[in-house]
Amino acid sequence: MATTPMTYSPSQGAERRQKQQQMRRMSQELDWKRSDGRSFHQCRPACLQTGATNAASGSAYAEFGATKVIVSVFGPRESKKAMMYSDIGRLNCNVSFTTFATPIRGQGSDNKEYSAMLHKALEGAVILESFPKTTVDVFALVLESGGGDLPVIISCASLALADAGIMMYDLVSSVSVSCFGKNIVIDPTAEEEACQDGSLMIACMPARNEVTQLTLTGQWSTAKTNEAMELCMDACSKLASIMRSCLKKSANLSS
Amino acid sequence: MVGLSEGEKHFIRGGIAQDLRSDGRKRLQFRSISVETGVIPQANGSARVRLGATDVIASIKAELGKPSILRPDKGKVSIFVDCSPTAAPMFEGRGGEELSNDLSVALQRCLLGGTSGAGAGIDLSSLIIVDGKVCWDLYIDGLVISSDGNLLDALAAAIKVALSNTGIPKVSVLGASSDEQPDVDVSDEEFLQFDTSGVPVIVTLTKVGRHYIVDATSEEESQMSSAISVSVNRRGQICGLTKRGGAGLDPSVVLDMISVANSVSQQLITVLDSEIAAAEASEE
Amino acid sequence: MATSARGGGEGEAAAGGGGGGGAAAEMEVEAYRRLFPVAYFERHLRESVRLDARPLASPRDTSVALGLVGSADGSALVKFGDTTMVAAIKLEVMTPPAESSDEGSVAVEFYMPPICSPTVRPGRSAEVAPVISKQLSDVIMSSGMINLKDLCLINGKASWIAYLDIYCLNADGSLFDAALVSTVAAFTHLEIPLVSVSDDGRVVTVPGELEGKTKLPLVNKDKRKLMLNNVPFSLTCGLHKEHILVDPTAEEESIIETFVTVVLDTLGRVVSVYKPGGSVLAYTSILKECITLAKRRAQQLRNILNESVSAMEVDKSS
Amino acid sequence: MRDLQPSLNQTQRVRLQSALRQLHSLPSSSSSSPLSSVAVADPIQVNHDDNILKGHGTLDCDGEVVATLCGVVERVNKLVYVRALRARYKPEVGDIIVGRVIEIAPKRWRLEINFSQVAVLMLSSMNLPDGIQRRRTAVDELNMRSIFEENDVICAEVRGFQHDGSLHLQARSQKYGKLERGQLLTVPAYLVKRRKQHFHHLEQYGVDLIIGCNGFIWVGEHVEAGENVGMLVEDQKKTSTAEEESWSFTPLETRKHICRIANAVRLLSALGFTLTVEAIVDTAEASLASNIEINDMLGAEFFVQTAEREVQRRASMVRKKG
Amino acid sequence: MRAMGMDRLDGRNANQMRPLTCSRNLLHRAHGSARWSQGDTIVLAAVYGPKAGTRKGDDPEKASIEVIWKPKTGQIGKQEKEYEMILKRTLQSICLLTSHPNTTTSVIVQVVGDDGSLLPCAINASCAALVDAGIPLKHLAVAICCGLSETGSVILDPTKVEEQKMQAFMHLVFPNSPLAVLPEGSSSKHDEPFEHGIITSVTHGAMPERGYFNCLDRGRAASAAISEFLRRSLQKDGS
Amino acid sequence: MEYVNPLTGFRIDGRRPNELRQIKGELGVVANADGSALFEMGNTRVIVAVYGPREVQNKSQQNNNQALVRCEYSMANFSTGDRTRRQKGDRRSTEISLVIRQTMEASILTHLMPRSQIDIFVQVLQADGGTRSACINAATLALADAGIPMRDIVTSCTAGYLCSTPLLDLNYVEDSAGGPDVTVGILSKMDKVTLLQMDAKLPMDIFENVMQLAIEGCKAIANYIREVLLENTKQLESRRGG
Repeated sequence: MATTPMTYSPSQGAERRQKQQQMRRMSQELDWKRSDGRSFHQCRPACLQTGATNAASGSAYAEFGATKVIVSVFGPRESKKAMMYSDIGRLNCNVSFTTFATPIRGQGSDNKEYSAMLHKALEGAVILESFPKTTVDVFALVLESGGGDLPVIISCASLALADAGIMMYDLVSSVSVSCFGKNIVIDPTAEEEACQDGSLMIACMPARNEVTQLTLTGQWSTAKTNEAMELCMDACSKLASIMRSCLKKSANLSS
Repeated sequence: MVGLSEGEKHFIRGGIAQDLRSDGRKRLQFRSISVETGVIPQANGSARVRLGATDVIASIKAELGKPSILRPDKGKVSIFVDCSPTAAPMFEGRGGEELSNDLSVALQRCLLGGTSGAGAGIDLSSLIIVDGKVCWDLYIDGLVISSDGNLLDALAAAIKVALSNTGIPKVSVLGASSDEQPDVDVSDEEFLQFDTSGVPVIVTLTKVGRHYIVDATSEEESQMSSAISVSVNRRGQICGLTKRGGAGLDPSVVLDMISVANSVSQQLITVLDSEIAAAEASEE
Repeated sequence: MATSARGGGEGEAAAGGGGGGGAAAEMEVEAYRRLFPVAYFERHLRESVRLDARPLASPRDTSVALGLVGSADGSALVKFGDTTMVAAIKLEVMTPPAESSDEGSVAVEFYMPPICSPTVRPGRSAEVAPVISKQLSDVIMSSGMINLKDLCLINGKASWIAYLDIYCLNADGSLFDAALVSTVAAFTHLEIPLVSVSDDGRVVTVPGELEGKTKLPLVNKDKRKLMLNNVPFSLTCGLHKEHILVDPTAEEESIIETFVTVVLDTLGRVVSVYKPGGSVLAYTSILKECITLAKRRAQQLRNILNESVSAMEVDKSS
Repeated sequence: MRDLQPSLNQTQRVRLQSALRQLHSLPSSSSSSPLSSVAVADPIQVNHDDNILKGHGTLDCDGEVVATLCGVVERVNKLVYVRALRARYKPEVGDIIVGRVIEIAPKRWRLEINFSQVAVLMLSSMNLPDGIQRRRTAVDELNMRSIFEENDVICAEVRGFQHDGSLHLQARSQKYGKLERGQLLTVPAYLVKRRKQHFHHLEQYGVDLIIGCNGFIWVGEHVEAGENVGMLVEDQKKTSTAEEESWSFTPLETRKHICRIANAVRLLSALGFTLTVEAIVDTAEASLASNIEINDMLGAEFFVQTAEREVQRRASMVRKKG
Repeated sequence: MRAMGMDRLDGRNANQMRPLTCSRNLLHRAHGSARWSQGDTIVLAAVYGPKAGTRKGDDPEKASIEVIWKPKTGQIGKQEKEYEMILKRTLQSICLLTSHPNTTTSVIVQVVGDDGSLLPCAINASCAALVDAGIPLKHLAVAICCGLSETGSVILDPTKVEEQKMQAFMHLVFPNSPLAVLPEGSSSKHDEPFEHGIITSVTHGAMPERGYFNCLDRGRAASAAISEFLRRSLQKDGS
Repeated sequence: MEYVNPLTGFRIDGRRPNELRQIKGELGVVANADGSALFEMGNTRVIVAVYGPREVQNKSQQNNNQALVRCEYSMANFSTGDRTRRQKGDRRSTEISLVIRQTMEASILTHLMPRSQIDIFVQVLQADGGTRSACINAATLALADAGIPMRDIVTSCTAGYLCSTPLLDLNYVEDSAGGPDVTVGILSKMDKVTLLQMDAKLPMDIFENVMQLAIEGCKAIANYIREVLLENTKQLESRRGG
C-alpha cells in the first residue's frame, strides 16, 4: 500500500520554487526581512523539556520554531556487538526522520550522515571511562524538520544524556548560521537554508570554551569565518544556560 | 585500526612535539606526492594520486540528465567514495561503508559549496545545456586502493587532477521545442575542457598533543585528538570545513589551524599544478 | 517485555533515577518487583488494585492534542498514561485504478522507532509493528469510517491518497488502542488543501492568499473537510486468572498472557473482537463483559476527542 | 615495503636502470646463480639415480620435480628445495624475532610475527619482572597485562612448534622483552639473513637496532639489557599534562639518529637489498656525508645514489674474490 | 445471499462444511508434518524441534514457538506477519510450554491453496503437525471460520467468494477435549463447559453484537464435529 | 551486426579471430598487501590483493588440516561503460567470488598452511569483457607474489562463437552480442581444466573447437605469466645479492 504507484504532493514544484527564487532575490539585498520577523542575529525561541519518554533511561524534547526533535538515551547497557578488550564504553548514535518531517513525504529511514555527525559532536563530551565495556545508545527522531535540524538534535541529545545521568564534561550546545551575500543569519529556517550561500555549524562545550564539532560549507573569507564563529559561540553559551535551567527545573520537580 | 604500543605512541608524540616525525618529516611537510592521469580511459576524466602508501583513484563520468525542479539552471554533481578491500581486509564486505560514507560526505561538503551553489569548486551552471530540460550529471567516484592515512586530502587532490583532465563532449541542441524534452546531439570528437581553476584542495590538520601536522600517516592518525579538514581554493578562500575526532578545540586554535591550512594549501596547489603538467606531458 | 529487558545493565541507572528516594525499603520493593514480577503482580490483584494503583476496570488518563505537526495536512498526539502516539496524514495525488475510478485510498503505516522502547534497536523494526499496521487498516476499512469516494478529485483522473503514518514515541502498553485514537483524531483534524489543475494536467495547491485570484479552476472548493461516519474506538482487556484488566501497561503486558481487543463504532456495532490465543479461555460471559467495558470506554474517548476539537477551535478563534 | 616509489625524473630513471642491470650481471657471491631461479610449476633438473630428497617448495608431478613457489633452487648434497623470496616468515628454532602482542589469553600472550599463524609466548617461558625463577602463581596470571599488554612490541626467540602445530616463543633472557621508545619497521622477511648477531647497539648513535628474522625491525633508543624501561612508560600513561610528558621525550639528537637509521632501512627494503647492519649503517653514514636531510633520504636522488653505491660495493667484493 | 438453510453457490447448506481431509507424516526431514484441506483451501504444516535455546527476548523458563508462514506466491507482507503472530499465540496456548524449557519449536506453514477460511485451515494443520511431532499439548484446538450475512444468517466455512459477499466473517478457535485437565484460568466459576471457551477470535467487518454471538454458538457447535474428525484421523494414523 | 569482417576476417577491434588482446601483468601494486598484482586484457583492468596466510579471523571457520581460502570480488562504480552505483554483494559478484575462489583453491597447496587464512580481494577497475578471466589471471600473479605455494599456474580465458567463427578473448561488445561464450580456466602445466562455464547452446563439435581455442588462449597467457614471475624473481634475487 505504502508504495502506491506514482503519487505526488500537489504543493511540490512550481509554487515552492517561486517562493525560493523570491527568497533568493531578497536575500541578495543588504537588508531584508526574515519570514518569521526575526532580526539576523536572533535565534528562534527554544522550548526544551526532559523526560519525554519514560521507557528510556533519559530523554528530551526540543522545539525550535517549526523544528521538533525527540531524543531518548538507553543504557549504559551491555554492548550488542562483542568488542575486544577495552576499558572504555561505547557511544552509539542514531538519527531518523519521520515520513512527514519534510514538506515532501520521505521514506522515514534513518540518516547515516546525521548519525555520524551527532556521534562526533557528543563523543568528546561524554566521559566514556565512566561506563566501561557497556554501550550508551542515543536515538533521535525528528518529528518535524523546520531548519537547523542537526544543531537542535545535538543540543537535545546532550540534554537527554544529562537526563539519563550519563557523566559528561559539559553540556553540548549547538547553533548554525547561514550566510547570504554579505549577511550572516543565525539559526536559519528550512527555506532560508534552501537557498543559503554557505553555512557554518558549531557544537561546543561552552563552560570549557571548546568546539567539539564544526562544519562549514560554501565560500567564506577568513574574516567572515571569525565573525560567524563568534556569533555561534555566543549563541551556544546562551542556549546552554537555557538547557541548564531546564535540567534544574526537572530536578526540582522530581525531588 | 593501527595498534601501537604505549612506547611507540609516546615516540610518535615526541617526534611531533620536536618537529621531527618518524619518517624525518617536519610537522607541515607532505609526503612525496605522485600523480598519474587518464588511468581509466573509459571515464571522461580520471587520475591516480599516491601519497606514500596511500593510493587513490578518482574518476569523472558525465551523463545527460534532467536538472532538478528547484535548480533548473544548474547541472548536478554527485560524489561517492568506495574503500576497496584491497586496501585493508577490514574493508571487506560492509566493513568499509562507514568510512566511505564519512569521506563522501566530507568531500561533498568541501567541493559542492552551499545549497545555493555559491562557492562550489565546479561551476554547476556550466553543466546546463537546456534550462530546466537537459544538463550534465557529473558523477565523481573515488576509490581507495591502498590506505596509509590522509585519505581525504589524497582524494580531493585526485578529484582536482581528474577534473583538470576531464573533457565533456560538445552538445548541440536539435529540437528546440519549448514544452517536451528537446533531443540533443552529443559530439564524439569535440570536447570542452573544464575550468578547474576554482576547484579547491583539502588540507587536513591533525592535532596530536599541543601541535598539529599535515598529511598524517595512519599511525599518526591513531594518535590524533582531533583533526580539521579545510578546503581552500586558489584565491585563499575557505570552501568547506569538517572536524573529526571527539576532543574539543579552543576557538582560537581552530582559527589558527584554519590560517595555517590556508597557507599550506597554496603550496599544495602549486605542487599539484606542476604534477598535472608533468602527468599530461608524459601522457602525450 | 519492556521491564524484563530493563534490569541488568540498566539496574544502576534505574536505582539512581529511583526518584531520588533511595530508601532501603523502597529498594527492596524494587528488587522484589524485578525478581518475582508475577507474584508481585498477583499480590496486588488480590487487593484488586494494579501496579500503578489503578482499579482493574479503569483506563489510564487519556489526552488528545490536535495538529502539532505543521508539515502534515492533519495530525494528532495521543497519550494513554505514558504510551504516546503521534499520527500525521499527508495527502498526495494519484491516478485512481480503473476498477475504483471515483475513489481515493488510505495507506496506513505504524512505526516503532528505537526511541519508543529499549527492546527496539535501529535497523530491524519490532515484529508487532506490521501487525498493528494491518489491524489498523482493517479496522479503518471495515468500520467504513471514511467514505473513499470523498477522496476523489476528478473522476478517473485524480484522487487523494492519504498517507497515514503513526509513530509510537513511547511504548507502554495498549499500543493498538492508542494508535486507533490517534488515527481518528488525525482524520478529524485533517484539512484538505485547496487545489486546482495546472495546464500540464498536474494537480497543484492554491495558497490561501491566492484563493479567488487564480484563473485556474478550483477542484475541491467544497470538499475541504473529511466527513467521518461511525467512528471506531477500541479497548484492550487483559485476562489474568478470573480478573479482567483494561488498558494494560507494558509491565502488565509482560506478565499477562491473554488479551481481548474489542473495537466498537458509533452505531454500537462490533467492528472487531480480537483475541489471538492466550492461556485463558474467553467464555461468552467474559466477552460480554469486555464489550460492556469497551462501550463505556468508547463513550469516554468520544468526549475527550470532542473536547480536544473544541479546544483547538478556541485557540484558532483567539 | 613497497610504499616507497619515488617519482624519478628521466635521467634518474636511466641511472637506476643501468645500476640494476649491473647488479643483474654481477655474479652473485652466494651459491645460487640467477639461472637457478624458478617460477611456479617450473621443472627442476635432478638426476633421479642419486635418490634426492625433495624439500620445501617442490612437488613431484608425475615423475618430475616441479617448483611450487617462485624462488631460487638450492641444493644441499641430496636435498633440493626452493628458497622463496617474497613470502611470509618461515620460523626456525632459535630465530630472534620481533613481534606485536595482539591478544592476552590464559597463561599466554599471542603475537603477530608475520607468520601464517599467531605465535604463542607462554607466561611460563618468560622471565618475570623480578627476575626470580619460580612457579607462576595465579597472581602472576592476573598481572600478565602489567608485563605485556595488547599492542606491545616485544623481542623473543623461536622455541619451536608444539604437538598441536602452534608456534611457541620464549623470552628467558635479559636481552628479550618489551621494546619502547622507538619505531617498528616491517620489511619482507627474505631481506633478513640469519646471523650470529641480531641485536646491534650502535654506540656512535646511542641507538638499538634489532633485525628480527621475521622482517620486523626495531630502531629505538639504546637501553642496557635488563634495565627495565617498562615502568618508565607505565608512568607516562599516567602523566597528565603535556609538559610532564615532554620531559621524558627521546632527546632530539638520538631521535635524529633513530629516524636516519629507520629511513635507511625503508630505503634499502624499497630497493630490495639485503638488510645487514653494515648496509644500514653505511647508508645512514652516506646520507650524513653528502649531508642529506633525513626526509630526503626517501627522495629520488638518494634512492638512485644508494643503488649505484651498492653496485660499486658488490663489484669490489667480486674483485677481492677473483 | 439467500436466507439461511438455502443452498449456497457450491450447493452446501449454511451449516455444512467443505469436505475435510487430514494426512500426516508426509515430510521425512521434519519432525512432524500434516496436510489439512477444506475444499480447495489446502495447507501443509511442518514442525521442527524442539531445538535447544530460545530467541533473545523470549522467556528461557519456557519453551518458545516460532511460526514461519510461506504464502502460495510472492514474499511475505503484513498479512502474513499477522497470521504468523496469531498462529504463534494460538499454538503457545495449547502447548505445554513448561515441559521443554529453553527450547524452540518451529512451525513452518506452507499455503498450497487458498479458497477462504485460510487461517483456520492453517491452525488445524499445525495442530495436527504438532501432534505428529509428538510435542506435548494441553489439549487440541480446532479452528473454524463463520460468515455473517447482511440478513444476519450464519454460514460455516465460507469460500473466498462468500467471504467477500459477507457482511462480516470471523476465525474462531476452540479447545476440543473435555477429557483434558482444566488449565488454570478457566476456573469452574463459569457455568459453561470448558470447550465453550474461545482460544482465538479474529473478526473482519462490522456486525451487530448479536450477530457475533450467533456466530460463536454456531461455530462452537460445528467445532465438535471437526474435533471428532481430527481425533479420528489422529488415532487412525497413530495405530 | 557484423562482428567479423567477411572480407578481411578481422574483428571490430582489428584483431584476428584467434588473437588475444594486449595483455599486461604487474606485481606489487598494493603497498601493504602480502601479494598483489595488476592484470590487463585490453581495456579490462583488475587489481588483486592477497592477504595471508595469516591467523584465521573467525575462529569457527578455522580448519586444522588446511588453509581457509576466501575471495571477495568488487567492481568500482566507474568500471562499466554506463556508470551504475551497485550494492556490494549482489548476486553476480557473489557468484564470481565463488568461481574465483574455487578455481584458485584447486591450485593452492592449502594443506601446507593449516589453521591459516588466505584472503583474495579482487577489485575491477575497468570491465570490457572477460573480467572473470582477468581476475583469475591476476589472482594467480598475486598469490605467487605472496609466496603462497601452488600446484601450478592457473590461467583463464574466454572464447565465443559469432558470425559462425570461433573468437578468442571477447571484448564487451562481442560479449554482449548474445552469442555463446565459453570461459575456461586451466592448470597450465598439468594441462587440466579447472573451470568451464558456458551459458548458451552450441553444437558439440563447434563447442569443442571453441573450447580448444579458449585453452590455447589460456596457454598463451600462462606463458606470459610465467615470464612475468620469472623475471620478477630474478630481479628480486639479483637485487638482494649475496
